Amino acid sequence: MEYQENKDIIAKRIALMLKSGDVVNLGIGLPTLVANYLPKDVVVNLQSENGLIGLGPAPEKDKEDKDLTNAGAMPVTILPGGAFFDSATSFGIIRGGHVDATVLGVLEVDQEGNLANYKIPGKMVPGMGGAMDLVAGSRVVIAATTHFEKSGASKLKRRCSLPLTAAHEVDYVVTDLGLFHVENGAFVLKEYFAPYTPAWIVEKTDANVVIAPDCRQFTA
Amino acid sequence: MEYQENKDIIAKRIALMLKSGDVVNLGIGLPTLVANYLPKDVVVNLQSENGLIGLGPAPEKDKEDKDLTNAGAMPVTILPGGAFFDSATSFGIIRGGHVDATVLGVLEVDQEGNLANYKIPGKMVPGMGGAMDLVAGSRVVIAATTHFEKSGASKLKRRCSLPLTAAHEVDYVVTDLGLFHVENGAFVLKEYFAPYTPAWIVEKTDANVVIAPDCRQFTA
Amino acid sequence: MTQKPIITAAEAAKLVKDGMTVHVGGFLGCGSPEGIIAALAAQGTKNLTLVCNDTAVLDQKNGRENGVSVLVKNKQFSRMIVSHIGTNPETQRQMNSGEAQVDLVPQGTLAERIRAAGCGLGGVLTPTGVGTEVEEGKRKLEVGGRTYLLEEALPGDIALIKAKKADKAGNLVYSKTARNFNPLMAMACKTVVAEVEEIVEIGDIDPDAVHTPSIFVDYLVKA
Amino acid sequence: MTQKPIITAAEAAKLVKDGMTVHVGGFLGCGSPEGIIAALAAQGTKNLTLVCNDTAVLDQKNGRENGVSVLVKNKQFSRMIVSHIGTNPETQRQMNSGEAQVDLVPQGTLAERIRAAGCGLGGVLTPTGVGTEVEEGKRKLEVGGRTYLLEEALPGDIALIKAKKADKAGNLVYSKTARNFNPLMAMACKTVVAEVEEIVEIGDIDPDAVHTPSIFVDYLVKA
Repeated sequence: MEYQENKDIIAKRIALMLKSGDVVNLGIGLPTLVANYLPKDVVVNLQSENGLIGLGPAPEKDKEDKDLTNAGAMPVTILPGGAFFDSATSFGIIRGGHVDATVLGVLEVDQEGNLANYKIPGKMVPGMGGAMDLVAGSRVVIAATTHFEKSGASKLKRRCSLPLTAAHEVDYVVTDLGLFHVENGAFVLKEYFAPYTPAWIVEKTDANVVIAPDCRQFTA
Repeated sequence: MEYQENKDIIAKRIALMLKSGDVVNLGIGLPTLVANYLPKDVVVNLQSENGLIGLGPAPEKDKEDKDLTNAGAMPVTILPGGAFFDSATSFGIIRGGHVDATVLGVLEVDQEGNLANYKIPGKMVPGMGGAMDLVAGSRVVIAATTHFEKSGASKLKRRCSLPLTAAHEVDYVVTDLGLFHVENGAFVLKEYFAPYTPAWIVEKTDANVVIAPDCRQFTA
Repeated sequence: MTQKPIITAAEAAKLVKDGMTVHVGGFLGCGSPEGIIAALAAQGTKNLTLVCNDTAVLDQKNGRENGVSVLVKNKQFSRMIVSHIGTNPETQRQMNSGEAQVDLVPQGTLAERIRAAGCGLGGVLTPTGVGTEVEEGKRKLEVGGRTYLLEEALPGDIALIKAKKADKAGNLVYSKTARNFNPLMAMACKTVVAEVEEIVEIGDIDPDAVHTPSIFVDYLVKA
Repeated sequence: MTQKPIITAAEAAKLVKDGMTVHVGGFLGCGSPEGIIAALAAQGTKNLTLVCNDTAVLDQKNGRENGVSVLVKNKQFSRMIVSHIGTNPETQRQMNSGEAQVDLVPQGTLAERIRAAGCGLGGVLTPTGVGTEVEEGKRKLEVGGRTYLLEEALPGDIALIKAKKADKAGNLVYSKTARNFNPLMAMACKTVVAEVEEIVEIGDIDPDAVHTPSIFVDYLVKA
């Protein structure tokens, strides 16, 4: 079996984890794709930590508003019924458990639910921005990541080697191989994505992967 | 010399301690009278801890707004340029040192700057409301009180016997005998009000009263 | 944005169960959800813990009663966490007789403790109360040479709040000094019911003018 | 209400003295006081400590520069207390070379530390950063069985902020996500200068719609 990177299936599967009315924060990059795959009848409230709820699609060209951006400084829109607030309120929402789900990328995630995504010492130190609060404060933390690094090493680890963004906070990891629930020091494989098999996923992941009794194949 | 209670002179003298632009909180009762004696050219910003800055005079009869009261639940108005805010912001203003002066009544005040005005154990326990924050947070704390209790005892004490509202926070005490600055464990008499004399005030006050070298008579 | 259920005051009262901690907005009755309070009085749920600025006004001589005072009179609270009870002699009586526990908290501390609960903070360090009875039993910490009390977060099971206007998504706008503790309580409780004078369509409130974003509000009651 | 002086950006820059701690509003440049920043760059004041969400955007390839990035390029900061420097490679370079000290703070912690300074709190207890490098050197406290870090207040000498609209008394209204840290910084600094796009008469802003009350603002600059 050969691994083929597939970000779309990650976004598709995560989109199905969200419910109408959920308050959701989508990180920059891959997590942002999740919004494209929400079922039509699922209306989630997207929060952007720079100070808004009700994040809408990108504006048309030349309709950009210099005062209306997302946390990545890209022009966005706000949906009817949205609201703006200051950074203390924004992180009050996040830290106070009012965000139902946060989806964010990782450099490493380990079987204890530890997440590293903000720093490679001596190399890349962009700062944690809002990531530490989002991971510590959200009710459900979903790590969205391709399963392997370019080097071929799995990003799912026994123990993170990079500085942590937060300890023991990750609930789910969705990769392009499958959906894992983090529990009791293991990545419990709940769903696998064809053409990969549970046995192959266990073999290729350098961490404690347990196949759930009710593990099933997910087809997008 | 006979003592005659005189609340007006207290309010008049305190009014002259305030400068244009000052943010001022006036407690219920005697302190409220201060607003009546502000010089015409002195525009202070009155704050009410229930959530407004720019407190105006009482409304005309039948012009009361159920949603616009002061901290004593009395109908008030707001001046042009005023603003409303929630209780956390209101006490952020108070605790954060953004109130230049707070004027409040006392049950007892002592030469260490301790103030008691919220509780007589076993008798009157209305609660401290906003008083503890106001006394702890305001830049200048002015205690406004008649000099004597009905029993004849001076309200200026060596040491408060009642539960404290705040410790070491009172800057000035203005009574109907004079104006005192609290410093180094003494009530320093800066001004006396006729017909009383500094010597008489020292004699009648059961606390360490020091006559300032530049002590002068104040005439309203 | 999704719409929030619009329920009656009686339905709102049913959400309040025996033994719950209930945050109620209002400052001496100004900005209190009077309709829900009346329904809760009629329902008679007991053994509640109240978190409120005060126990409102109960002035039987002048026939002036408002806010939570009726619930105090009904003895529906076994505990009250408030900053002021001076306008409700019945609270004072219940405190003195031991019928109810009354915890008096400085007003600014109460506001921050409620906000902390809503914002996921364990507590805040305040200078208020240092050197007074309020410091008893509390941790004291030094920061920058000044002494502070650690005041812990004060969450609730349900918030009963009052706003001037809501849209159908639950965004709230308050009126004047009726705002007070209402926006803080909206953040601090598991369930939030807002009694509002006016309900408008989604999109009718300027997103820059929203005081409480819709995500904090679970139910609306028309006043 | 009393009126606030309306000054030029150059006059505002003169209020910033060598060695001061300067809070600057904005989120990757959105909601930054660009006029005052340009004047401060021209003035060249050095040895400043910056408190800001980030060090803005410095993208020389695409010619995109905004917010405080010009001040970083000018080496006007000896220390930067920010949550993010990923869009300004020059900050990263100065950090790595030791030319400037960069303290990275979680964004929500930064917001609360600034707010705490403005609200007279010594600090707050946050769960953010527990079990990470952020906890190093900090006091840890347990509340209700959960571990929190004590994060201390972060006051400043001067705040340079941006609003959409002011009245002549200094009441401010922000626009959309350009609000961000601006209202917090307005509370946290000894001197506050607000750059605004529009100045209206006193009374023209609804007191319920004010985001920053006038008493926090010392000077206005017309953008």
